[in-house]
Amino acid sequence: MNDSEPRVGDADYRAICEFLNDEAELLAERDYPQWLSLLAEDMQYLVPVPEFFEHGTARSVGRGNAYFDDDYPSLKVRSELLSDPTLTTAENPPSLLCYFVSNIRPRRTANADEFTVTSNLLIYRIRASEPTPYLLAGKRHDLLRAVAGGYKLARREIRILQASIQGPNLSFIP
Amino acid sequence: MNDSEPRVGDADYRAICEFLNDEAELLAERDYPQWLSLLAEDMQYLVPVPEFFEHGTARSVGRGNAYFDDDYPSLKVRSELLSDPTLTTAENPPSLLCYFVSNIRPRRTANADEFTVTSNLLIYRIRASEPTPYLLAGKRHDLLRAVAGGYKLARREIRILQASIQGPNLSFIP
Amino acid sequence: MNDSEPRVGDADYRAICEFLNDEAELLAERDYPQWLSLLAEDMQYLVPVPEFFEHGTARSVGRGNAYFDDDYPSLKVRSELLSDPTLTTAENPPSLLCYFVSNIRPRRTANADEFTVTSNLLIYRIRASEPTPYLLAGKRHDLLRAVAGGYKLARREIRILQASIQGPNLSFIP
Amino acid sequence: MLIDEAFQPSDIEHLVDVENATASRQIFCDPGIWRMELQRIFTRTWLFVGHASEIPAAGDYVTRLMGNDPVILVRDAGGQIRVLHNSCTHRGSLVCRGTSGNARGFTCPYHGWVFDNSGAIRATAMDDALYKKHTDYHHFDLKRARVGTYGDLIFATWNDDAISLDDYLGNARWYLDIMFHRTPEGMEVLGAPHRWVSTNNWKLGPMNFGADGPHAVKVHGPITDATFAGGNARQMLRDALIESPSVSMGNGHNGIWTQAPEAFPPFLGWEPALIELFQKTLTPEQLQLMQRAVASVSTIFPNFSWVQGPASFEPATKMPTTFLAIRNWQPIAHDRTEIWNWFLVEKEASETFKEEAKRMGIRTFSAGGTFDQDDAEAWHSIQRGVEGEIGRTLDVSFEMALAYRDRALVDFPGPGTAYPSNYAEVTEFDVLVEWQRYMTGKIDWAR
Amino acid sequence: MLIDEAFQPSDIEHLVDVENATASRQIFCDPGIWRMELQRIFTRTWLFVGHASEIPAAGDYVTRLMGNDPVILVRDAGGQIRVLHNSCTHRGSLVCRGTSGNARGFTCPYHGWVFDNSGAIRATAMDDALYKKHTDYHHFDLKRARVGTYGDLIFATWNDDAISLDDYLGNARWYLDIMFHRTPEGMEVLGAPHRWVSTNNWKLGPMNFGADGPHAVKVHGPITDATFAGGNARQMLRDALIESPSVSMGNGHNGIWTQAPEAFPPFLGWEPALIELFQKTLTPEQLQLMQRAVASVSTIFPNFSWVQGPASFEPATKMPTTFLAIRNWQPIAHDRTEIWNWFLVEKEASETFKEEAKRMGIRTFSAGGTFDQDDAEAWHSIQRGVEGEIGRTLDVSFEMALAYRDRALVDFPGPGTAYPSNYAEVTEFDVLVEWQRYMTGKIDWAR
Amino acid sequence: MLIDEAFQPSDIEHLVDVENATASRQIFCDPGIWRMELQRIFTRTWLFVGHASEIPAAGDYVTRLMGNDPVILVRDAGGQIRVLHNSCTHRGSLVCRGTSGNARGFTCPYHGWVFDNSGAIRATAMDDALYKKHTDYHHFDLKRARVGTYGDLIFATWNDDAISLDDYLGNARWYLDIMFHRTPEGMEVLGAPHRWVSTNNWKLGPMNFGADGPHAVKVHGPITDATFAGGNARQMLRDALIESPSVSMGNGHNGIWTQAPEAFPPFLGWEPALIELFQKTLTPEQLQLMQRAVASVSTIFPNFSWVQGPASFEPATKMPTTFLAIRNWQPIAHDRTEIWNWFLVEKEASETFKEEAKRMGIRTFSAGGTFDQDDAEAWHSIQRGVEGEIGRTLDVSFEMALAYRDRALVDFPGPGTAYPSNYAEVTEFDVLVEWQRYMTGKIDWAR
Ligand code: FES
Ligand code: FES
Ligand code: FES
Ligand SMILES: [Fe+3]
Ligand SMILES: [Fe+3]
Ligand SMILES: [Fe+3]
Repeated sequence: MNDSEPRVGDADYRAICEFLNDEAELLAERDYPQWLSLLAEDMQYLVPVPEFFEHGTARSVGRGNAYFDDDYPSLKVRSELLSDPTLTTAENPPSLLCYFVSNIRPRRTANADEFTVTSNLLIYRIRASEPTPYLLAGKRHDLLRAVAGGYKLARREIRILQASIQGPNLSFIP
Repeated sequence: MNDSEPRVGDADYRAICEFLNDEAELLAERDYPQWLSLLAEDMQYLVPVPEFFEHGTARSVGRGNAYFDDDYPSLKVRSELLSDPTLTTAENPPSLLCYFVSNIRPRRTANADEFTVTSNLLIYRIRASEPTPYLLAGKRHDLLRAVAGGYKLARREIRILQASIQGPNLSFIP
Repeated sequence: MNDSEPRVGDADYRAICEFLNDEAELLAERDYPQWLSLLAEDMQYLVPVPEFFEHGTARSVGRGNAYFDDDYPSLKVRSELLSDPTLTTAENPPSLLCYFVSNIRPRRTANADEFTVTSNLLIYRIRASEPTPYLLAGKRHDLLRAVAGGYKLARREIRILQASIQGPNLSFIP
Repeated sequence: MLIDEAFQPSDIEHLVDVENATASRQIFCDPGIWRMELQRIFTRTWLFVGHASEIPAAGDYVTRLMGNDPVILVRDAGGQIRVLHNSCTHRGSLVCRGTSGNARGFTCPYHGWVFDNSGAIRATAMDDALYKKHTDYHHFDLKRARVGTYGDLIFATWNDDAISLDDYLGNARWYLDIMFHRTPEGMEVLGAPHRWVSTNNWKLGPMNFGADGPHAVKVHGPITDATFAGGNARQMLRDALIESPSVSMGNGHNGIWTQAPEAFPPFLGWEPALIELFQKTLTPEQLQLMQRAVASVSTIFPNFSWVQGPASFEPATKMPTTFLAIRNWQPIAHDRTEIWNWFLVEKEASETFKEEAKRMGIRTFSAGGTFDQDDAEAWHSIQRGVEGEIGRTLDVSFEMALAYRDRALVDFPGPGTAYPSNYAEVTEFDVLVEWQRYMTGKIDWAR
Repeated sequence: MLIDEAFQPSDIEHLVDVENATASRQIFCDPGIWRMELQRIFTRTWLFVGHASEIPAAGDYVTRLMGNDPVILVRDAGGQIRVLHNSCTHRGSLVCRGTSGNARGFTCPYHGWVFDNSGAIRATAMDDALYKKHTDYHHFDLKRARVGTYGDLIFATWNDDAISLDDYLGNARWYLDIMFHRTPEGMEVLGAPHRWVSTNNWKLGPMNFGADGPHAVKVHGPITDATFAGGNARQMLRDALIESPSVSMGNGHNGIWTQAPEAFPPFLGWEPALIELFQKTLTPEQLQLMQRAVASVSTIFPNFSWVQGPASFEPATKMPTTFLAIRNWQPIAHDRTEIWNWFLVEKEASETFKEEAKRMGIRTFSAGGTFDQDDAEAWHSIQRGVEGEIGRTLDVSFEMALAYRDRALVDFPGPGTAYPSNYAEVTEFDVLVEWQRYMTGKIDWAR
Repeated sequence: MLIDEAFQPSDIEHLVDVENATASRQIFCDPGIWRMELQRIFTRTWLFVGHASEIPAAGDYVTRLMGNDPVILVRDAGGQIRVLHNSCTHRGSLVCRGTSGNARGFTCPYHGWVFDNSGAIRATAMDDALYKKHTDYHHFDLKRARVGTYGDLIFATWNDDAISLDDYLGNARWYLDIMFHRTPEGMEVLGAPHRWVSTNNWKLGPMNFGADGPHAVKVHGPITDATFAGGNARQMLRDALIESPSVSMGNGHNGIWTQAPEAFPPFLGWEPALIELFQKTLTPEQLQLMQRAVASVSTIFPNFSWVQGPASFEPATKMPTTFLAIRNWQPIAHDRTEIWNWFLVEKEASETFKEEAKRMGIRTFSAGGTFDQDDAEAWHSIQRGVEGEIGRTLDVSFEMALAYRDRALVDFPGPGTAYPSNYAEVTEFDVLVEWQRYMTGKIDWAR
């Protein structure tokens, strides 16, 4: 929760909403080169594995885990593979994706150039060989950095809810 | 439909959207004490049971029914139980929740302090003991009351679509 | 993608968002006569059939296909039938619908009166005789025309993701 | 191949070990046993289908399930209550797809055959004379189930050989009268039934309501603490459960009557005018059992149950109001049960009382109820716990019954056999003992 | 254990009562019967797999289903039409996962074995010589189904003993010629098939298209009123259906030809240039049947059907255009059917006509079509109505056939046996009579 | 009716044709065979359940599956590792619903029975004395599986007749030592297991990891090119796979050790301090096999596998780091497999190395991993390719084994039988040969 942090001005409010919607469109349409251009070079990208604890007492195994733990170079490798259907078995034909972004909540940070933004993400995915959709839901915690003419995405953590992914793969960038 | 009522000003438009997104975050994160602080003391909270009628002719059984029919005190009892996983069997471990809020439509009312707001809600829920998500969809009809520094939620009706809940329980506040 | 086109002003931004939310409400509540009043008379309405191609090489069969290919007169026929539950077998009792609209992205066009708007649509539907929901997801590409007091919807294309509709019918207007 | 033919009574017999008070977990896990239950129990015994107050006027109907068959419960033009198979005799379509309504008849959506609200065929798609020439025209009437009523409780069966509903209910009638006939006008439903799907074998519900005292402390202790004034509600509940009678009413009907501690006032949770009516309507023995009962929970075999109790969500400031929930446990799959749950209230109750009774029911025994929400998770946990290959080779235990089954109460006011504790497990197990009798063909009219 | 072994012909025989024109509802409810149908019907008879215009050039392919087996319909490098099992002979992977395309061959996604577009093995993962030493290398070719074409309609079968496609279609060819060979160049598909999943047993579709006159009035009356000019379209439809011929073409192929009332012009819904071509191409008898047919609906056994008719969504101002839809009813589960639906048009038609014919098809016979949307709900209602334990002990009725089956038309212009009404139920029932013959092994080449 | 009784060994025997190195596709398609596997294999053999580093302290537990039975892997108060059936002995409820934790015991959610963390019953819902009178109180202890450990690898079995874990692993221990005992302190898990559901029969995983050389070039060629510096990585991979040994370790345990080309440095992907420890800890023969192994992939029968290899996502600038993934292939349905996947690292590794090893694991072998994402689609394609009525009458081929099975290496450093190529298919097929032995009762202690 970042409720104690000040709300952003109207211009940033709208611009951040539009940034996230535009960004989601790039992911959904697999325009990965364009999407990479929105990332800061020090990008951190994390999708933790949910764990369930009884009685309110947590004990994680090992050092925790993540379904994705990427940085700019590894996202670049993924993007290159996912951009060309001949380079993966999973995405040949490419699966179809819809990224539903809602509950966008931008906040100022101590650093005037940086905004934290939480939002909800529901991905609806159809693979060529499977008629029923796979739904992935998560809560996104983003760090946006204001740059000339817009923002860069500097950090993203997607707290998905499903501990056991009910499908064969996540061959896309959530 | 409240289309004949006047639209709200830009400041209220944004503030109401943010209020609902912040409020959804509190529910999703189970911060029930904080959520209660957003409620008016005369809060009414209703989730009617859908019925299906043939030929456009309605005949309800008895006096209608609801899956939830709560007020402030009963929401407080629910909140206390749901806040502590040792107090319910259903939420130990706690299920994970994502509240997707969209289609927010605020309207002025005859009372300058009060706004009606309709919105859509999709709840995606994962229980510890069940890997597949439960999806609850509904149309919310809220009454918001402007107070110093924000709003209070004074009435909420969620018109869910599913007549037979396809899951074992609704051990959360939708 | 219409990213090179200029963004709309704040007033249009809000008004277009509200237009689409109000419009979705009319569809969800089956207020088809009112919904028709939002359409331009030259309305084109298209829901293409997705196809999957290997190796990035497309070869469509015939001239492509669509699950809906309507114009104003045919939408009027559909609306009349769907407005009265005694006129269809499928909607007697009427199914319940929730239209989740998000990712609204309006853009100016070369024509000052016209806006292109992309948005995401998730329809959640419950039929009287089937307890589990049907989810239809698509990416909408709309053309809005500014008129006195608002907009008219002049063209809509919904790029749904599911090639094989996993349900018995689409007896509504997506 | 009917499932029936795949199993022999000898396969089923050993699944319930009456002597040792255990049962095989297979009975919760096996889709074949579930199909057999539908055939051997649900098509042969009496099933609850609704309450007369749901269909007050001629033509009023509601749609229901009998096992996995859809039916229409309707009051016909002559006022007679009918239970009609919701399946056109032409090609089988549902003839009604709504949840409730009022109609003079039902027109099939496929070819438009018309049936009146008594189920009689009124028109086919074409010249009916063509049919009449070749067939007995009224073999096209909707199939009608045999209807039985006990007061306003409506039951039906497909079995013409079944004993009468009165005989079937037997001793249970004395208890049903406490629940449903305690005022001159009786009860009314407060709204359409809640429905939700618990992810467990259907028998867990009837057993739990048969009734399971000990789970209440573990599962419902915290909500009891939160909604009863005073600091030791959970402990008081435990004491009461341990000391209160459970009753085997016969024919598989079982339940408990949890008696309040001394400190509690009698008739807790009712308004004075109702209490007066109770006292005029019930017998002294019935009043004796009822007046201090803070929980009445029972199952009418196979899948009808009730639960009643007082509740308040502002315990410090507001006296409790008694709700009454009745329900069907519909066996929709071997591991899925659709619960149909109605709230009832005395017809003579005040408007305020009725509204509050409904709210208390909704907030406790419902998909979102503070009691049911936890039971369903426990049942889910059983289903997940027993359905493995090792799990299903094991038993479930009712062995507390070994300590109690010889300790029947001699001075109990009601009929049937009563045991001295809600913890006795005798009555819960009795549901499975009856189950075994149906499944192995030991009930002569239900073979 | 093959399902086949669990059932005996004697278990199946009585499920269709030919004499009394009824059938057991079990045939719609039982997963075991569904598996048996896949084995006894779908692996043994001719199945429609596509239209030649879908694969005009060498290398063009589309992916299809034959029963529950995935296949590739492809025009090979030499121009020959092939139907290849879409399953690598190494470990079984699909070798093609697209819906359509053009390829010289198919490379398996798992180990990269390469098959050319005739299905012949071209390369394995390693030195093929190692295989050649130990095995017959060409036993690695993709399994090929036997292909038969009737004009541009492509059928395939896995059964080498099956009679020729020509013999299999038999009398139906005369009717197929009206539908698909009425102009010199024949028909073309207008786009990739629609696919949607109706929640009912697959046989309801072929029966309905076999064809069911009476449902049209009930189910499609309102849309008929809305899209035909004049105030009494529904009544006119009813009259026409009652008076129009239904045809049993033999081998389980059945249909109806609904004749327009006098007031209608002949060849309603076609452009003049096409009508001229019809008149040049068809025989006078064929023209006689076709020219006033406002609905032509038929099933080629087991799961291929067509429907044709004129439509306009601006009836007051715009003349109707005739659409033609053809479809497969794919049996994906005992209670789920995937409908594959193509729109066709005369190759010689104008561009305007083609586009309008496509739109009229989409708006009527499709998942979102104003006709199909209602049929699917009716079929869903049948499945829900019949699958209970009581429901499945009952029958479905075709007893109108008792009034009609001895009334064959003597002066009907086409081959096969025609009956005087679309309401006769004879031809619908004939689909099940043929079904019984396959299922009980009465067809010698399909045992 | 136990599934066991429906099949006879003679039904199963022919499903694997040992002589011709083929197997029937039925083994991937049939729900009855899947149930039989659960009974004949998963309740009778040793199953991997976790790693000691997941439960370092007394009371630490994780929840796991053994076949389709839920279990708790827990270190009890005395430090002993226990595997407890996660099902209350009263009515069967899960007694623990978390994924991991620390607890002195487990309290059942339904009636509150308490078990300590050794599984012993500590309290029931009421006066335990009542039970003690009638029953052996400790027959209420949670059912305990027999536990075996090999180093920190924890296995369990329900079979008291099973041979010891040491004998069961047999030759595989020499290889397991290379993977898990190559430093004095051994390995630790880096986090909770990933879980995801691939839509294919579970055996495809163990076969692939048994191990399938040729698929790597086709499926993983592009990611290999992208993450290995130099322009011809895919070709180098192919050459290495063709020339590298595959090992049949006995008892169904099989794998490959892919040797890097000459140009590669030894011990690629480890930090120097670790390499030193390897050299001190392993034998020269083990080091000989390990030091140039760029891929080590193996299956311990039936459903435990490992994969190890060096990876870098900035190949031009960053040296690769070796990850090690171990996994269970959980047979959750005949056509669905839940993969449980852990990443391990040497306890002595630097913090930097550990973090990087984890990231390399996540980015390669996981639901979103650049290797696994493609395998899962290939396996899905197999399931879709084989499950039709025609598909399941065909075979899957391991016929490359015919060319290799007589070419065992004579100078191989490790125990068991090694073959000269990762393309040999001998070891993959050996998984099915062992499967056949269990399924037909040929293993005397597992009948
Ligand atoms: S199915 Fe009811 S009229 Fe035909
Ligand atoms: S499965 Fe096709 S190449 Fe191996
Ligand atoms: S089921 Fe565990 S205590 Fe009863
Ligand atoms: Fe309870
Ligand atoms: Fe129709
Ligand atoms: Fe692989």
